[in-house]
Formats: sequence, structure tokens, C-alpha cells
Amino acid sequence: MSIYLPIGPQHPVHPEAVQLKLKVEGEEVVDADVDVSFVHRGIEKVLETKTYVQGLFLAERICGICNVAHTTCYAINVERLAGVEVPRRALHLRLVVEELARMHSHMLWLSLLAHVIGFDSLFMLAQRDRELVLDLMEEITGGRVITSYNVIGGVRRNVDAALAQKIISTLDGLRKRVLEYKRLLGEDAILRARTEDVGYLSSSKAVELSAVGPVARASGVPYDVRECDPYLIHDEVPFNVVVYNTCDVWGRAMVRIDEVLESIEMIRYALERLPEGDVRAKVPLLIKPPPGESVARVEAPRGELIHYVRSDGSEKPVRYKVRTPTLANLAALVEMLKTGRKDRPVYVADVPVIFASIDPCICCAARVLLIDEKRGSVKEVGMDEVVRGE
Amino acid sequence: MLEPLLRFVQALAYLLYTLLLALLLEWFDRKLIAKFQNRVGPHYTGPAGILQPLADVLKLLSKESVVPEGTDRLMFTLSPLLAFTIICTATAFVPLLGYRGLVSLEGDVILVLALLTLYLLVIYTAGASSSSRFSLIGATRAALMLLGFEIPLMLSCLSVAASLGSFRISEIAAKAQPRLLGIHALGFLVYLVAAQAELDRQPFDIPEAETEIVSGWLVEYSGWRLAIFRLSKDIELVLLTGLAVALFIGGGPNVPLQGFELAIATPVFLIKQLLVVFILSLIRASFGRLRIDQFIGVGWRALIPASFLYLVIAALVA
Amino acid sequence: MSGIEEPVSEEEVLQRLKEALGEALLDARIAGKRRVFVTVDREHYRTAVVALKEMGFDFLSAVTGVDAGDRFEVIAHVGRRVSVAVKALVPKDDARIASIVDVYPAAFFYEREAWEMLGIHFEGHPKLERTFLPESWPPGVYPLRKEYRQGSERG
Amino acid sequence: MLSRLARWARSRSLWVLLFNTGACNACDLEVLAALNPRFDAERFGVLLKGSPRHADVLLVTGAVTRQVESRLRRIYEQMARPKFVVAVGSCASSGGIYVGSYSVHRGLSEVLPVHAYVPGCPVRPEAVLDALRVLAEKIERGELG
Repeated sequence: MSIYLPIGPQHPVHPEAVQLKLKVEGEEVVDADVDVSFVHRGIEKVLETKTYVQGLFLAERICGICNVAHTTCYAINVERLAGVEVPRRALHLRLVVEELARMHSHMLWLSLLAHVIGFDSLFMLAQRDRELVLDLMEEITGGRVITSYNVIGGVRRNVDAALAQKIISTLDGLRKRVLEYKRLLGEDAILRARTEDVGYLSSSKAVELSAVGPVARASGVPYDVRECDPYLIHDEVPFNVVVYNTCDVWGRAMVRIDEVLESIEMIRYALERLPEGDVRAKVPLLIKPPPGESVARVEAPRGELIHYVRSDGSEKPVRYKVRTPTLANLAALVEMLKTGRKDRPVYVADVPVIFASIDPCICCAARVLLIDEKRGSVKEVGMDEVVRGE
Repeated sequence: MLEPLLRFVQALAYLLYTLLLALLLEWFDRKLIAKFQNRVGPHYTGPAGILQPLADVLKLLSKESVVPEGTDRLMFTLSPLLAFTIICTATAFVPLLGYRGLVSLEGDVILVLALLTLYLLVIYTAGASSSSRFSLIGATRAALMLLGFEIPLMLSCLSVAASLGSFRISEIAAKAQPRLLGIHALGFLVYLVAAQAELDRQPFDIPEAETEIVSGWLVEYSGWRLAIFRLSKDIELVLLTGLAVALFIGGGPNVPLQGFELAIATPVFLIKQLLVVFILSLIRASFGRLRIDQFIGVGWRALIPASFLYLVIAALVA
Repeated sequence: MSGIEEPVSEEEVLQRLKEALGEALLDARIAGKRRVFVTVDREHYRTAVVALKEMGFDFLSAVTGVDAGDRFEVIAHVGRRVSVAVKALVPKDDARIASIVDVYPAAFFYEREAWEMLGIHFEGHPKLERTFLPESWPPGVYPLRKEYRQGSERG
Repeated sequence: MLSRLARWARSRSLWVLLFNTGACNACDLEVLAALNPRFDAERFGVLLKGSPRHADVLLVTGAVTRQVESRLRRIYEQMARPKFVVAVGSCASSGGIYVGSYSVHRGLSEVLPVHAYVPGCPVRPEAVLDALRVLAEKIERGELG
């Protein structure tokens, strides 16, 4: 018999809807499958009915957290297709906003992880410090979360010297807070107890399942699109790819924290060498790129984001394919849910922590269908039950 | 003839005081947590938001109380009332007024501890009786947690009672002195940790319906039933902090007060209670949540041995 | 897994693909920095993917399904540094192609998406099932096909 | 007199439940931000609750996808009366940027009775608090619930 207890995602622990189907034996998860149909908004179909400029605003709303990555990728894709030359100053500013978005996304993730573990003070403090980053993004682009900063051919608003200085000084203040969180992650007993050895993904599996972003880098795979396929001015800006090989949730947390520190340095570097010149190339509103296809790749906060566009010369794309980093990590997620480290099985109460660790960006009503083999009952409970329940 | 009427009025007044104290402590706890999290907390409902708990309770009382089908209606209605009465009777023995409580018996320490355990059993039936299978699991969690902290709670209370030579709370309260805290520090610590677990607060809030994440036995309750459960939870906080003050820190001031008891002893007791709430809130604000298997580990490996050690110390000291 | 062993230069990739596939390569070109586009017919799709795997490409980025009007196209994007796109042409009336899940397990979800959206059947895929569309979606209706009109499945 | 007291209490203690029906989750972030130390919804007695039984206000974000619709209705039915629904963001208000897609509704009002709309794509945390304040004032004046 199947009992439904539909509970809304009362807290966007997992901001998007996915249903994990778990086979459990008592406490331990034996098998898992994923259903991501809740969030399907048919974006790729709608993109085919929009002009390139209209599509920019839709692409921005594929994911609310890493929308800067989507617009950067979309803009690069269309610029490469149409052969548009973007002024260097715009490349610097795009990098600054992209790294700011990475910072706010990682700090949001830290607060969500804290929430899943019930550490609400860390949730509140991480949220408060994230507001500083959102203030900067609002001042530069006009928007807190969705910025609409990238346009085809450059960026919409300029950054003067005073604002650049303000950004650098604000980020210096933020640095101390982030180092504080790094120390906390290293020392807090309960945080470590809930994250170490949880959500194990071996390096070989991370490579085999083509995992991306912090999930891969925490399992020793040094894959970062900014370094492997530099797109903006990443080949000039010195930064190091953050890699840990603890292969667990704790490792992913440390990767994300270190990346925030890296981003602060990258932003300082980009702002201190801001070249002169305008920020936007002249591009016709009804841009008609020549027939052809183009692939653009960007390192979104969650990992490699790839866009593919096919054009037939008209003002609308024939096909616009978007593969989000979360979809790439789904296979890795299913793997993590099934196999814990040899001496430590995956507990049902770990599921939400593991799920949060890939920083999912697919809409989640967080349903878990527990197929309890012993009792043979199928029970649909909210993921957040699982956080506390069995 | 007048005697029973007077007793009744006294009891009613004491109950009213307990309720007010419960709402005050919940407000104090929420304000403290907010301050620890660099927030303001309840602010606009009454001066500094002090009426917020009252507003919450009144709102719940005015809402529909849904009884989902497939629920054991009798138990679903009875358990909140049972929980409330048990907790209130237990609080009657604690000297909330500083120099005395409502009633004082020889051996009421044991009675209060027994009522506390009974209260937990009622919570189990509350979870079991509501239709959602899941709250049954939440309830079994509550029972499972019992193993972890019930023994340390009892041991710490009984050891301090034994060391001070009396099992009557008011007598212990009179004998206990802040300076004694040095000797009974371990007992006080064990008591606080066990109380935090009994109250289902971080890091031990595993079965209970937390504000953000729903689960556990409270999930199906709404309306007046939920209001009564929340109130009994607040009164439980009053009870445990009152007990902590009475047994470990000492009741009212020891100088004879010639009739000013109510004006001096009660505020002093209240301030000491707020102090204990401060400690519990600090614990709640600085920890995440343990998994149930980790909690049982902490309970059996650390809490229970510590309480036995304290028993030995208390016996030697007395 | 220390560094990344895949070949670095576009020319080298193109050269080795030509050796592996010879005239089966209908079109092969370098489409910009770190971009190689290769087109093969349906039969050589798997051989091209396997050749890339042997070259050291261990990362499958995505599998794209395209309804190009008169035919379907399945494109496998492979590679961390150089992004190689292997395009296979699939006739519309017989929309079948070999699955590459055994070569790159990550294709598991990508091929399911292409199947669900365009109806291209991937032979050898362990679990071609509904992934993104709602449960109430009528089978046999593929939204990303050109002839599909919005809401027509509501009938 | 009793109903005035009940209205006072209901307007001061709005417990909310957030449900994402297929949004890009930018609105969810901003509702979440309404709880953080800077905006602190708890000042108005607003708490985020997990169970529909405990919640008074259902905050819905996202253009209601067809797949989530049945669950959304079920959650609404589970809430104890008086209950209120707030459409957060232009997706929930009118289908937003996804209008024309085969898998979404043209806004929440196609599915549930809506008591307040929060404009914005994404909404700002202040707008969410403002909507809850407007709702609270309406409840206190007795126009709602």
C-alpha cells in the first residue's frame, strides 16, 4: 500500500523538483533512481520560437542561481556564431560578474548545507554575508540575483573607478568571513560528522560518469573549464584549480569555500587591469547569424555548462541545446546514493546531505519514494522527512 | 468550607503564572536565538515582540483543527490534553515562586521524573494515533531517543538529591547554593545536555517537528490540538529550567524575607531560570543536528558514563 | 587520475580521427579554437566515439538531438580541453542509432532525453524511459520535433 | 470581541509554507533571503513551516508545471482553514517567461484561489515582506479569512 504525505519544499533545501526513488533495507539505501520531470518547462522548445535577443532573457531563467553563467555562455555562443568582436573591457567586466555570481552561489550552497544539517546559525550567518555579494551585484548590474548584465556583444553597464575600488574593499572584508567558515568546516565536530565519508564518489567513478564542477574536483579530477577551455580572459587571469581528493561531501564543501577565495583574487586582478574602451559592440537587434553551428562552454558554479546552437541564417535558432551541470552530475548522484565507502553504508538520513552536496539546480519538490523491501510498502515522503525521519 | 475554594484559586493562579512564564521563556529563547544569528527576532507584536508567543497560540486556537481520516480520533484528541495536564502537574512541584511551588511532597523529585517519562509516552501515542505512517516513525524516534537521555536525566537529579540528603524539591532548593555548583558541575552539565535532548532541541532535535523541516509526531496536528502541544512544550521548558535552578543553583535567596517573598524570591528565581534558558539557547544556536545513530552513540558512550561518574562523586562528597 | 591525458592540439585530434575513420568522415573541420566538428553516417557513429575514447578522451560533455528538417542528427560532445563534436545523420523514417552508454556511462541520461524529446531510439540503452515529460504525457508525441505544435498533445 | 482578538492573532502570526512548482528558483532564493538577518521576516511573526497542517500562507513560486499540479492541489487541501495563497513572482502570477511552453500553466490562478500577488522576476525580499504585511492588514481588518 502506498501512503502519500506530500510536503512542499517548505525550505528550498533543494531548490528544484526531483524525485529520488530509493530502495532501502532498514536504514541503508540499496538502490536509487531519479525522476526530474517536475521542473521541465520545455525551455529548449520555446527558445526555437524566440529571436536570439529574446532568447537571452529566457536562457537567463533556466536556473535562478547560476543565471550569469547561462547568459555568459549564451552570449559567447551567439557572438562566436555571428562573428561579433567583444571589447576587452567587457570581457573583464563579464569575468567580474561571473565570479561574483559564483561567490553568491557557493555561499548560498553553504547555507543550504548548514540548513540540511540543522545548523541554523551557520545558515543565517552565511546568508547575511552573501547579502554583501548581492549588494555588489546589484550596484554593478542593477539586479540582485537575475542580473541581465550580458548582452550579445558585451555588457549593459559600465563600472567606474570608484565602484571598482568599493568592490575590492568589500571583498577584502568578506575574505575574513569566508576564512572563518573554512576554519569552522575544519573544526566543527557535528559538521564533520555529518559530511565526512558521506556521499562517497571515487575518482575513477567521477571520471567514468563524467562528473563536473566541485563534485568532480572533490574527487581528485582537476577539470575546470576556465583552465581547460579558457573563454573570457581566463588565460590571462592567474588562478589555480581547487582540487581535493577526499571524495565526499566535506571535500565538496572545501572546494567551494576555496573557490570563493580564488574568485576574490580573480576579481581584484580583473578590476585592477580594467582596460579603457567601451563596453559594448554595436549589434543589430534582429541579429541574423550566418548558417552554422557553435558550441560554448562555461564553468558555472556547479560545473561545466555547455550550450549548442544551430542556425539556418534566420533570426531564430533552429536548435538551442542546453546541458546544465546538474544533469551531468545526476549519474554521479545515483552512484553516490547507492555505494557508500566499503565499511560505511549510505544511511537514509544521509540522502538529503548527499543530494544537497551536488548543489542541485533542477526544480525539487523533494519527493523520496521509499520502497521498503522488508515491509514491501511504498511510501512517498518529502525529502525533508528523510532529513529527520528514518 | 472555604479551604478547598482557596486551594482551587491558588492552583489556578499558579497555573496562570506557569503559562505566562512559558510564553515569556519561549519569547526569550526566540529572541536569544535571533540575536545569536545576528537577527532581530519577533519585534512588532507587543513591546519587543513579547506577545509573539501569545499571538501564535491564539492564532492556532482560532484555526480549524483537522482530523485526517484513518486517525484514531480518541487518542488524537486525548493526547494533547494528556500531555498538557501531565506537564502542568509536574510543574506544580517545582518552586517557581522561589520560596515554594504549589505543592510539596516528600520524594517529589522522583514523582516529577516519573511524570516526565509519562509525558514522553503520551508523545509516542500522539505520533502513533495520527494517520500518517511517517509520524509513527517520528514517534518511534522520540521513544528511541528516550534510551539516550532518560537515564542521565534521572541519575543527575537523584544524585544531587541524595548528596544534599533530601528528596523534597523545596528542601533541596533551600539547601542548594550557587557555591555548591563547583562540586555538582558535572551533574549540572549532564542535566543540561539531557534536558536539551528531552526538549528535542538542537543538536538533538531528531524526532520533533522543527520549524523549517517538518516530520515527526507533530506533523498531522493543527488548530487547538497543535496549540496545546506547543504550550506543553513551552511549559516543559519552564519545568526543566525550574528543576535545574532548584536542584543545582538553589531556590530563593537564603536570608529570611519576612513576607516579601513574592517580591524578592520570585524575581530571583526567574532570573536564574532565564540564565539556564540562556545556556540552552546558546547550545541550540551553536550546533547542527546529529543523526539518530550518532545521537545514540553520544548518549551511550558519553552521557550515561558521565552520569554514573557523577553519581559516584555525589555519593563521596555528601 | 593526475592530469588530463587527452590530446591538446586540434590538428592532432583531426589527424588521428582521419586515420581511424578514413573516408567514412563525411566532413571534418576545425571550427575555431579548441573546437573540432566531425560528421559521420549512422553506422560509423560508434566507431568514431570509440576511437576518441582510445585517444584519451574520457569525458562526455553532452549528447544533442537535432531535428534538421529532412533528417535527425545525434551529436556527441566529447573532451575537456578540445571539444570534439561527432555528428551522426539519422534518417527520419528509421530513427535508430547505436547507444554509447557502454563507452561513456554518462550518456545514460543524455540519450534518454534525446529519445524522449525527438523519438530517436538508442539501441543498447539499458533504460529508455520517461525522464523529463510529465506522467500524463501521451506516448509517441515528441515535443522537439519540428511538426509538433504547442499544446497539440492536449488534443 | 473574540473575533477581533482572533484577527489580531492571525495577522501577527503568519506561518508560511514555500512550494516551488517548477520555477528557476530565483524567487525561492529571494523568499529565503526574506528570512535572513538583513530582512528577518520573524520580526513580523513570520515563520517558515514544513507541514501544510501548520502553515497559514502558501507561498507558491514558479509557473505551475503540469507534473506538479496534483501535488500543489493536495498540499492546499491539507492546510487548515483559514488559509491564504500568495503567488510569488511573475511566473506564478501569469506564467511569466515560460508562457507558450507546453508544460506550464499561465499562472497560479488557474489552479488555486490567490489572495496576493508579488510582482517581480525575481521578486525582491522586501516585496515578499510587503505582500505578507498587506495580507496581515487585510486579515486584521477582517477582509480576508
